[in-house]
Amino acid sequence: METSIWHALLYLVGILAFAGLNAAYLGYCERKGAARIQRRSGPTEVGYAGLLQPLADGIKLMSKQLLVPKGVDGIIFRAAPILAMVPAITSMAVIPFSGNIQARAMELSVLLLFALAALAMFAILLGGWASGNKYALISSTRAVSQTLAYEIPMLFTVITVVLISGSLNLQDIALDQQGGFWRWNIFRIENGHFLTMWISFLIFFICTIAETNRAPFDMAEAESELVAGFMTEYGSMGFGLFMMGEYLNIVVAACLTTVLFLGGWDCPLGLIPGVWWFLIKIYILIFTFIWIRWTFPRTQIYKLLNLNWKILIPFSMVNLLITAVLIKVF
Amino acid sequence: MTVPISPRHDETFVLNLGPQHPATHGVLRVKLTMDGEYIVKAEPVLGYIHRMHEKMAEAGTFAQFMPNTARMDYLHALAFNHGWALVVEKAAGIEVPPRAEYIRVITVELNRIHSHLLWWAANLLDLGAFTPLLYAFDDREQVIDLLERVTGSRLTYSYMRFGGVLNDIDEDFIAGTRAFLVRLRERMPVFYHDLVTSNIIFIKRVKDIGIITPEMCRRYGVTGPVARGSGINYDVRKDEPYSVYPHFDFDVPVFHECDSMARYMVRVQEMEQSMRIIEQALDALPDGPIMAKVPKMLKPEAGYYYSAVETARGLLGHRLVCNGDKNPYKLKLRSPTFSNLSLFGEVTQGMLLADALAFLGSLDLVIPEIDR
Amino acid sequence: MSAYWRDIFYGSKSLIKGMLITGRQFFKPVVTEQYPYETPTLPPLFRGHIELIGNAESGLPNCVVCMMCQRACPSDCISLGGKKAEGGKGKVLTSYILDFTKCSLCGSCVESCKFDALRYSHEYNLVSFNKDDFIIDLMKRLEEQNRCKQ
Amino acid sequence: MERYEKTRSALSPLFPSGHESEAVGTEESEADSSPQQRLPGVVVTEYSRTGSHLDVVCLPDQLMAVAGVLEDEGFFLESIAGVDWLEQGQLEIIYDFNLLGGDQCRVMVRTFVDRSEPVVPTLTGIFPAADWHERETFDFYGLHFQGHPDLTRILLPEDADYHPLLKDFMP
Repeated sequence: METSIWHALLYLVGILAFAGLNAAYLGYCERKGAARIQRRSGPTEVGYAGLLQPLADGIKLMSKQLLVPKGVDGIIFRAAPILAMVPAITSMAVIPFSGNIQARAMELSVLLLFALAALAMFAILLGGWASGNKYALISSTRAVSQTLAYEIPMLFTVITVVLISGSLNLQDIALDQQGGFWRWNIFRIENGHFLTMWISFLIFFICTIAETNRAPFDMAEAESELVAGFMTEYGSMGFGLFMMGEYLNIVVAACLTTVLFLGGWDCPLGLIPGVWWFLIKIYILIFTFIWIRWTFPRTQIYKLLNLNWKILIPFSMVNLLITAVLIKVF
Repeated sequence: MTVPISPRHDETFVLNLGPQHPATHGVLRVKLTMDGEYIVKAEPVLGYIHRMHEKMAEAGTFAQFMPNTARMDYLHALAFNHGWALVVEKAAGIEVPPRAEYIRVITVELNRIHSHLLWWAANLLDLGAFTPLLYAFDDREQVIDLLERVTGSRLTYSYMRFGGVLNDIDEDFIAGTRAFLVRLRERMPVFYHDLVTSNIIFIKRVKDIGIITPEMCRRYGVTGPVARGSGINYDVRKDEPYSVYPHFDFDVPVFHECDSMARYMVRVQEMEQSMRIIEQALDALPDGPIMAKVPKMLKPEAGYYYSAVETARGLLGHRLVCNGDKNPYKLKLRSPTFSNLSLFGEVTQGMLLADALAFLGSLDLVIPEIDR
Repeated sequence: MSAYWRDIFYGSKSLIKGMLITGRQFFKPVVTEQYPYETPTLPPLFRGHIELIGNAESGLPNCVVCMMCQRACPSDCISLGGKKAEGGKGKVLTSYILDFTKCSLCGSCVESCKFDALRYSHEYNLVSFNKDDFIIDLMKRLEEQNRCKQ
Repeated sequence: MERYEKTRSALSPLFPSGHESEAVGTEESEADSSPQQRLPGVVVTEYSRTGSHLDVVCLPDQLMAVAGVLEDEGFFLESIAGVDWLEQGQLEIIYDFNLLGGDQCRVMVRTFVDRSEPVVPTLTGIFPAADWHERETFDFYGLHFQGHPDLTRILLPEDADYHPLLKDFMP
């Protein structure tokens, strides 16, 4: 793919717009979705059905003062919320939205994505550390131990996908799954991969919830224990950026799940593929995120690590083994 | 699950939980000495909403204290009303007409369901689940509407009077209550048991958390659902019957696991027993007056009086000392959660912060009642 | 080991069950009341702050200034004034001030009234920036009600 | 044998002077409005009227012994209440004991101290429940519980210098 300055600018604007829109409106969707699940109506006042609510929230957050508590490291404190946004937006550069919509096709895009995902945890660590608040400190240590633990099964399941496709390039992985849902990694009939891949998908999905710090694994936020965790001391747009970063991480996680397991932009029946299929799939996944969040109680940090070390890691390792055997046998 | 730890005191830090904290449901402060996420020492600090109700009781007449009683335990206000009415009736020797006593029991039990529903909701909120809260509030709203219809207010009822109750109940209320019981029985298995009780995350959070042994209950004077979750079969309604409770056939749920799950199960099953009591009371509701003939100004004989009632949180005792005057000479309120909370420090030693808060939720605290 | 598999099996089942319940609720209508657009219907016994009852014919308050309500009040929020009735016996009410900031809506005053002079209003929109707005002159309120009736 | 009979016979060795065996209804001191002070002893009271089965009056020194007997009998401490008898210049402390299930027996233990020297032994060593109740009584009456591990304010602010439930306290 040829890279010109116009191409780069176009994608820069496009990705920023996509990211901004998602960050703003996923908050709205979350509130509406939660409200419907709880038989309420959610935001209704600003605009038709409350559609301008994110705008109002944004104006409110931006017009407030960013309070920097006394005695904290001001630079790190201010940098942390920005750092929460950057990896998520950067990740979007390598995500193939369709066969020809991708900012930058890279050979090792899977690796890059996981490197950036680990960086998102870094923002929480810095924010919690720099706040000079005990709740925030506990929260950031929780976030680190959680993310580190969940990288392992996540990478194990990704390796199964990489084994099947034989590539670390997201574009290739998606192209490999074109032609109907029976070719998607999760249901892949070829070589009998569907036997193990749905388990891989489940493990991967659970890990993405944990990686993005979403309920029921929102140990870092845990509002009934740690007040607001690493965000306790943040107000105004500092808080806003953390929230937006959280939603962007969800979008990236959903994109990644779609590419790795759900055939990317492929139509389920193998008819007309296109970017709309990609969007439909990621929003169904995002809805599931919201749905899960508003159904379950929160786990507890040690139960969470137990789940990881006792269930997810053994299962993902066995899964990897079986997948490798299947590839070898057939 | 408590993990034995040997804290290094140079590495502990103090964490102030409250007085404003989402998990304390009011203004309780707990001073925690922490070693990482483990609690080394927990000291509850009380008194942030202390209003000296006992002095107010001494300052006014017996009847003038009635509105105060509802403001201590705002979730089971009618039981506090009932307790105060009973002790004064005992002191003054007032006979309450049976219809009034039945109405008292019906409203108190409805209020108990309301209190347990709200506890259920708040406990789930402590565990991080928000949706069950609103499902429970949906049901709770029905109870409040029913009680508002008969008492005239929604939370702090001041409904009882010495010798009876303020208003009579009508056919609409009876029909509404029966409809509510049907509705709650329908929703119970789905919204309470399927969604929460059998949920694996919930079970893992509450099972074997916050073990209170029966011996500990006795030493600390723990009563109510907390004691019954520790295998102590003690319910004032059964063991020291007051009002018309002996007329009804109901069970006292007792669980022997001593953990948060046991306390949860006790409360959920108590709601069912309360529904049984209400049904029987509605079926057997006698006719007659709702107020006894009571002198305008009560002047009970000098003496010591004690009366206990079972609120949603445990034994509420009124120790009343009269000197023959129109004011109580001394009133001591023995509130259940004051004693129930006193074991918090001992139980939470070596617990994780998250578990300690789940345990705090399972104690069902109402702070104004602790602080009085 | 069997507990391990049982946990996984029943655990997943309970999670799916929970999600189906909330999923079903997603498509059901809302149960909340959209407050400013819908207002609640208050039950007849609703205890708002008190107000005076006017005589059906004259519109004057039924109160005979016996002071029972003032004495019954636990928080001293009622103060009323009266003067000797012209000509006849008894007293006429001249002022009835309710200090609603201290009132706990217990209803002792209404109960103590033997002359059918007090009742609960059905007012619940009680918001103000000014504390003085809650020191309510019930005589004025009754006059306004009389004016509205005419 | 009724539970309260059993408890009474367990308690009576503590009061050897012979005042303990008064029958029901002979509480001649109930009528006047003085502190219902009798000589130390155990009295059976009418449960339906007063709400307790036994009324034990003891000297502050006997308190530990009485509590020890009740602990052995399986009682728990329900509440501690202070009463200020201003005219007589005395403070009274009422301990309510109860049984957790099984039989029904409520025991009221009372003791009197001088208002000028309000010192009683603590029961925290026997009943941990006494800890907070005694702190509360100290808070409200200034009663000093000797041997209490942490006798500080519990409900009132820690810098308060008054004891509001004393009858001569004016806010």
